[in-house]
Amino acid sequence: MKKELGIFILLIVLCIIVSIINPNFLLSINLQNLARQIGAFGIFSIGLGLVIITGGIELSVGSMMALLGVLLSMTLTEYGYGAAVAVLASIGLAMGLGLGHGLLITRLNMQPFIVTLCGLLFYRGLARFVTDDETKGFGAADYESLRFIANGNLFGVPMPFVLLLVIAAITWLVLHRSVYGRYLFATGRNSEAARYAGIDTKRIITLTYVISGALTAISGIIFAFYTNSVSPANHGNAYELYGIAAAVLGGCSLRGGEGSVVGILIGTALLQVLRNLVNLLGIPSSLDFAVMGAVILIGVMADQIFTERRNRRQVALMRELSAREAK
Amino acid sequence: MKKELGIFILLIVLCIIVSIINPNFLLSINLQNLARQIGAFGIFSIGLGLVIITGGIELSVGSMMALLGVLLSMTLTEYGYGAAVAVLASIGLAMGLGLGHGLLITRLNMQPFIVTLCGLLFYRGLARFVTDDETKGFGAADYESLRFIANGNLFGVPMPFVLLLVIAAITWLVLHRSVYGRYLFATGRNSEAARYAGIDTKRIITLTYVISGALTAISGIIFAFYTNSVSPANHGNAYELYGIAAAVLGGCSLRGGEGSVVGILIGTALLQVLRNLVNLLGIPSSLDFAVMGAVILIGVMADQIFTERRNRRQVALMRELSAREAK
Amino acid sequence: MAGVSKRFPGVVALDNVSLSVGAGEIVALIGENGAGKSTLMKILGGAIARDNGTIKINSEPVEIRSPREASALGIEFIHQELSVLDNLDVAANIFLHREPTTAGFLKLINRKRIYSEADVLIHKLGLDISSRTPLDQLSLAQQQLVEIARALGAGARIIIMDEPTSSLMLSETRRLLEIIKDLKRQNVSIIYISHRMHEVEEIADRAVVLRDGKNAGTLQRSEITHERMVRMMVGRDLKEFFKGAAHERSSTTNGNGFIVRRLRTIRYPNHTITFDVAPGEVLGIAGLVGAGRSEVARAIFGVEEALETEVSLDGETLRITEPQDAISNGIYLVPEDRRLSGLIVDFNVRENISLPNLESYSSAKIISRAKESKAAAEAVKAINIKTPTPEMRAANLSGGNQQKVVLAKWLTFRPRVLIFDEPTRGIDVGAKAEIYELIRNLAAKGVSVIVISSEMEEVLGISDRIAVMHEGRLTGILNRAQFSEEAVMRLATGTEG
Amino acid sequence: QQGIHSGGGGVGAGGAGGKHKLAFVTNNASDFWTIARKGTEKAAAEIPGIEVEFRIPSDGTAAEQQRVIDDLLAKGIHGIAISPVDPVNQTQMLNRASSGALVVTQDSDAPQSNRVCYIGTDNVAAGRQAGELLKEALPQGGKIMVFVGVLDAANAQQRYQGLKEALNGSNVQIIDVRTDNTDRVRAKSNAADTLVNNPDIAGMVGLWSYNGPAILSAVKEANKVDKVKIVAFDEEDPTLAGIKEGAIYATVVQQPFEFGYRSMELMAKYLNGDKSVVPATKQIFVPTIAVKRADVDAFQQKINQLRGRS
Ligand SMILES: Nc1ncnc2c1ncn2[C@@H]1O[C@H](COP(=O)(O)OP(=O)(O)OP(=O)(O)O)[C@@H](O)[C@H]1O
Ligand SMILES: Nc1ncnc2c1ncn2[C@@H]1O[C@H](COP(=O)(O)OP(=O)(O)OP(=O)(O)O)[C@@H](O)[C@H]1O
Ligand SMILES: [Mg+2]
Ligand SMILES: [Mg+2]
Repeated sequence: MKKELGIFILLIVLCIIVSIINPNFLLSINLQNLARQIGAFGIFSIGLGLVIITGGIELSVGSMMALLGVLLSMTLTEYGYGAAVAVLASIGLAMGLGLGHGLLITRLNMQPFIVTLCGLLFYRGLARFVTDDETKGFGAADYESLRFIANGNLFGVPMPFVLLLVIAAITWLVLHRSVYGRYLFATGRNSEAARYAGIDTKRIITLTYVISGALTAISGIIFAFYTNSVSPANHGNAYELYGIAAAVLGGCSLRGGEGSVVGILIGTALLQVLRNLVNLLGIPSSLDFAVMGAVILIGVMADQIFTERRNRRQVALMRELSAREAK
Repeated sequence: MKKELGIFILLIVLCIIVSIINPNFLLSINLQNLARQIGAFGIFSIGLGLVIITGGIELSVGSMMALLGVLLSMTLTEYGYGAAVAVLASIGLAMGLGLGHGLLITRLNMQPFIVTLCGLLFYRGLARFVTDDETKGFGAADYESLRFIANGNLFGVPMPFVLLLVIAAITWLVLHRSVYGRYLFATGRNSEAARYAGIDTKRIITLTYVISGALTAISGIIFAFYTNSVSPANHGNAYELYGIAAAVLGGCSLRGGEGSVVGILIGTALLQVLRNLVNLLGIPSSLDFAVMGAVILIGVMADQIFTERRNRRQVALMRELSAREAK
Repeated sequence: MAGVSKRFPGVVALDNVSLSVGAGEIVALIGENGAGKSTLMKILGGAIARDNGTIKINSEPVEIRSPREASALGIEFIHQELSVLDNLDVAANIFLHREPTTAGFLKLINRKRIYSEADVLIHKLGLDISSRTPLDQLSLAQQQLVEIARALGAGARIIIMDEPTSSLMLSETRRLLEIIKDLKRQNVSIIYISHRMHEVEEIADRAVVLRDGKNAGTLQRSEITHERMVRMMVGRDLKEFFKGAAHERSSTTNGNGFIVRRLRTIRYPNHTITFDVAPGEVLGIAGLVGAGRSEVARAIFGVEEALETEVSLDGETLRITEPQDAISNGIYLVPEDRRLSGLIVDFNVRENISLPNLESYSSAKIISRAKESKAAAEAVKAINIKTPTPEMRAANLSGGNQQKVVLAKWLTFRPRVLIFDEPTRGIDVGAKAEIYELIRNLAAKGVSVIVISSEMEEVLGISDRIAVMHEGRLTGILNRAQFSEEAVMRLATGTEG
Repeated sequence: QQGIHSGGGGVGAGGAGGKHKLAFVTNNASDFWTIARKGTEKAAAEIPGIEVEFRIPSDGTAAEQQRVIDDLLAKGIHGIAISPVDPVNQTQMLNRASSGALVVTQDSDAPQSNRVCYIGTDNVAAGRQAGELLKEALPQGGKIMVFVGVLDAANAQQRYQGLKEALNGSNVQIIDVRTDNTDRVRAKSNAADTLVNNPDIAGMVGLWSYNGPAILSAVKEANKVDKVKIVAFDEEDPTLAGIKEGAIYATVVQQPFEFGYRSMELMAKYLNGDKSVVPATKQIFVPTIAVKRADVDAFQQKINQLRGRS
C-alpha cells in the first residue's frame, strides 16, 4: 500500500495543479477523454503488470496490437465476418500467441526478454507484410457495437474506462484474493521454493502470458476503433514501454513478486494525465516528453526522500524511547 | 563460454548462408559497411551490458544520443568551438548524466528502470526543445578528425570498428581480469553479499552508469557524423532496445551478475548482420522485422534445444554405461 | 560491546546486552532461536546499526558503520545465511575485496597468486576441489567451507562464526574445531555461535548466554556443561532428549509402506539405491558431506530428474516427475536450504505456512483469510515459532525460526511419507526436542518418516533404522541393535560395506 | 455537417477576448514544420483577431493526433488546421472535430471528411514531378531504388504512386522500396547496402526529407557520385549542398510556409463569414518546385530567410 500511496499523492497533486492553472481540465469532456485513454492503456497494462509480477516481461504488446488491429480490419472489411467472430478471433489469436510465449519460456527455458523481443519484431513484420505496408481501417462502415466499446459512453462514462474497471475488479480479486494470485506472487518471488511447495510454476507462468495476451487483444480492439485505422508500421509503437512504465510506477518490481492492480491503475492514470496536461497547459510540444520525464522523476524522488526521512525519524524515535526506558 | 557459443554458431551459420545466396555479402565494401555499423552499435552496447550485469538497466541511451548529437552540432557549428572541445564536452556531459543516474539509483534507492525511463523522456524532450525541433547538421564544413572517426578507415578497417575493438579489449580486461569487474559481478548477483564482503556497491554501480554514459557519447558522436545530421525527434530512437537485445542475446541476464564482453560483441554483430541480410537478400522491407525476429527466435530456440538434448544424451549415456556395469 | 540495544518494528531484539572477548579467547555465544545472537553479531560486523551502546576495541571506542569498516578493524564475519556468490569461482569468493593486484591503473588481478593461495586455504579445510570450480557446483556444505576459508584468509583479529557447522558433518566439524584451536594459538579471538552444545563444551573458554535479547549469564570454562548451558538458555530444566525414542518396530514392510527401488540419480548414475520405510518407521539417512543424500530426497520428491526409479506406496506404484505428483500422494519434503527452496523470505509467516495447502483454505479458489490465519496461528503455536505476529516477513525471523516455518508448512497436512532434510539445522536445543517429539508423533500415526541428518546424535537418537551413504552409494542399513557411532562412521567413510 | 462555425463569425468569434483561437496540428516533428510555423507566426502577426497555437504530436501516430484534437476541443478551440497521419480512417475523428470547430486539412487531405478545405501539396503530382526529373537525368534509363521512412504514410504512398505513373513505360525501372522507420542511421545503411547489392544502380530517390542526405552520404562513401543520379524531396541543408556540388540531381520542394500562412488566413476569413475563400473543389494546391543546380542559390537564400537564419 505504502508504495502506491506516494504515486497516488503525486497524481492528485498534479490534477489539482493542472485544474487550477487550466480549469478546462475538469470539463466533463476532458475528463471523458482522459478516462477513455486511461481505460485503453490500463487494460493491457494490467496484463503486463501480471507478467512482471511473475518476474517476466512482455515486450510484444505494441506489435501484437498492430497485428491484431490489421487482422481485425481485414476480417471485418475484407472477409466480411461479423463483429462477434472477429473479436473472438482476435482475442483467441492473442491468447494463442501468449500461450506460445509462455511455453517457450517455461518449456524451453528461454528468457522472457528474448522471446517477447522476437515477438515485438516478428508481429510487427507480419503486420506490415500481410497488409503490404498499407494502413488498414474500418472506414465509415458501422460496426456499431465495436465502435461503442471504443468510443461510446455508458451513463456518461467512456466504455473503455468501464471495461477497465470491470477487468481491474476481476484481476484484483484474482491477484489479491485467489489461490492463483498467491501462486503468482510466490512464483515471482522464488520460483524454486514455490516448486517445492507443490506449485506448478510452469503452468502459472504460461497462464499469465495467456491472460496478458487476452487483455492486449481487448486494448488492441479499443485502440483500433479509437483511431479507426491501424498503420501496421506505427500502431502501438512503444506501447509496451507505457505499460511497463505504468506497472513499475505503480510499484511492480522488475525482479518479480511485487505489484498490485491498484498501483498499475494509478501508474496508468499518471502517465495519461501527464500527456493530457502537456496539451492543456499549452506546453510546447517539443517539451512534452521532457515534462513527463521531469514530473515522474521528481515525483518518485520526493516519494523516496519522504519515505527515507520517515524511516529515519522512526528510528530516531525508537532510539529515544529505548533510551528513556533504559533510565 | 557455453552461452556465447550457441549464438556465435548462429552468427557463423547465418553469414555462410547469406554469402552463399548472395556473394556480394563478402565484398569488402559490404564488410566495411557492416563493420562500421557493428562498431557504432557495439560501443554503447558494451556500456549497456555492464549496466545489465549490475542488475540495472539503461533506457536513455537513444535519447541521450539525440541530445548529445544536437549539442555537438551546436557547439561546433553555432558556437564555433573546436572539435576536441566539443568531443570532450560531449563525453563529459554524458558521464555527468550517467553519474546522475547512478546517484539517483544508489543514493535514493530509485529503480533503474524508472530513473532511466525519465532520462529517455527528458533528454529527448530537451533535445527537441533546445533545437526547437529543427534538425541539426554539420553541413559541409570539415571536421576532418571527427568525420574520420565515423566514416574513415584505418588500413581498410572502419574506424568505429577499430574503436570498438580497442574499447572491447579494455573492457574485457576490466570486466574479466580486474578487481572492478569482479566487484561488478558480485554486486550484480547479490549486492547484499557483496556489501558484506566490504565492496562499496554504490560506488561500483554509479561508476558503471558513468562508463555507460561515456561509451554512449562515443557511439553518439559516431552516429552523428555517420548520418551527418541529427533529428532531435528521431535520432537514436529505440537504440536502447538494440543495445539491450545485443547484451541479452550475448548472454547477459537481466537479473544481473551474468554476461561477457565477447557475448555482447557477438550479439551486436548478429543484429547488424540480420539488418544487412534483409537488404542484401532483397527481402521486402516490410518483412525485415519479421525476419530478424524469426531468426533470433529460431537461433536461440535451437541453441536451447541442443543444450537440453546434449544434457539428455549425456544422461542417457550414463544410464547405458551404468546399466552395462551393472551386468 | 556494552549496553547494546536494538529494536526492530514490533520486536526488541537486543536489550542492553554486553559482551567482551579477550585476545586469543574463544567465546561461545549461545541462546535459543531468536535470542538475538545474530543481531548482536551483525552490529559488531557493521551489517546493521545499533540503537544504543558502545563498542570498544583495545579500550578505544569505535564506530562500525559498514562491513568494510569492520573488516578494516580486523573483524571478519561468517554469516549464518550463506553470503557467497554463486556466479564466481571458489578463489574469487575467498579473495573477494582482498584481491592481490598487479600494479597499474586497471588493477588487474594476480590470478596465479589467487588460485594458488586459495588452493592452499581450501585444502587446509579439507575441501577436495580445485579453487577454479564455479561455486554453483558445490553443495551447501562445501559453500559453507568456502566462506570459512574466506574469513580465515582475511587474517582477522576477531572472527565471528554464526553457526558455521550447521551444515557440516562430523569430520568437517572436527577439522574446523582444530582450525579454531589453531587460530587461538595465533592469538586470534573467536566468537562462536552454535546450537551444538558439545562443540561449545569442547572449544569455548567462556560461554555468554542470551535469552530474549538480554544477557542471561556467563559460564566460565570449568562451568560449561551441557545441562548448565541449556538451563541458562531456556531458564528451566529440559526433559531428556530422545526419551522413549524408537522402540524396535517392524522394519519389514510386507509390500506396505514406502518402497524405493533402483533409484539412480544423475550425479551418481552408477549406483542404485533401494530402501523401504514401513508405516510408522523412522529411517535415518547418514553420510558425510556430499554423500548424495539430498540428491536422493530431491529425486524422490520430483524436483530433480531421476535416471531410473520405482517408487511405491502401500503397494501402489507411483510416477513422480514433479513435486506436485509427490504432494498429491502425500509425500512431502522439508528441504535443507531454507532460503532458497524452503521458504519465500519476502512472504510473511502466514503466507509461507499456507502456501502448499492453499486449496484447502479456499472456496471457489478464493482464499478464506480467516481459515488461513487460524491455521497459521495454530502452526506458530504448535512448534513455538518466535514471531510477534504471523504477519511478520519471514526474512525478519531469526535463522532457527525460519527453519521452524519451513517445518510448519507441512504440519497442516496429513502426510503419508515425510522426508526431512537436515530438519534441525540451526534449531536450538529446546525446539529440537519438540521437533523430535513431533517426528515421533508422526511415526506413531503411521507416517513413514525419513530423516536425513548430519548430526550423529540426532540420527542415532531418532531413527529406527539408519541407512548410510558414501559417495552416492548406499553402504549399509543398520538396525537398532547395530547402532553405534563407529558403525555409522565406518559405513559413511566407505571403509566397510 | 454544419458545425458551430457554420453560422459565420458569430459563434466562432465568441472566444477569449473576441479572438479566434486557431491551431495548427502537424503529423510529427521535423524541420518542415519549422518553416510552416514561420508561416503561422507571420499570419498571427499580420491578421488581426487571431491567436495561433502550434501543436506537434510527439510520436506521429493517429492516436496521438486524436488526443491532441480532443484536448484542443476541450480547450475551446475555434479552428484547426491539421495534417492527418491517416486520412482515410481518421475521417470520423475529423468529423467529430468539425462539429466543434472549423477544420481545415493541410499537407495531407481527408477528402471524405467534413473538413472545409484542404491546403497543401498534391503529392501524386509531386511524385510525378520527381519521375520526370529522373527521366531527364537518366535519358538512357536504368534501375532505380526508392527510399522512404514508412510506406504506409499517405504522402509516401501518393508520391510513390506518382513516381510510378511518371516512369511507366519509360526505360527507368524501379527495383524496390526500402523503408527505415525514420531512423537515419538505417536510412543510410539501406542506401549503402543497395549500392553493394546493385552495382549497376543508376538512380536513387528519397521520398522523405532525410532520405536525400542519407543517400548522398552513402553514395559519396562508395565513390559513386558520378554513376548514381539522386532525386530527393524537401530542402534539408545537405540536400541543397549536394545539389550545389552536383552530387544530387534535383529535389522536389514543397512550400510549408504557405501551408502555415494560408491555412491561418483562410480560417480567419472563414470564421469572419467570408466563405468565398473556399474554392468549389475544396482543395487549394500549393505547387511543388523542382530545385536543380541552377536555382539552388536563390532557393537557399529564400529558405534561410524563412528559417530565420542569416
Ligand atoms: N530485520 C529485522 N526486522 C525485524 N525483526 C528482526 C529483524 N532481524 C531480526 N529480527 C528479530 O530479532 C530477533 C533476534 O533475531 P536473531 O537473528 O538475532 O536471533 P538468533 O539468536 O540469531 O536466532 P537463531 O539461533 O534462530 O539464529 C528475532 O525475534 C527476530 O525475529
Ligand atoms: N550443481 C551441482 N553441480 C555439480 N555438483 C554438485 C552440484 N550440486 C551438488 N553437487 C555435488 O553433488 C554431491 C552430492 O550433493 P548432495 O547435496 O546431494 O549431498 P548430501 O549428502 O546431501 O550432502 P550435504 O550434506 O552437503 O547436503 C556433492 O558432492 C556436491 O558437491
Ligand atoms: Mg541467528
Ligand atoms: Mg544435503
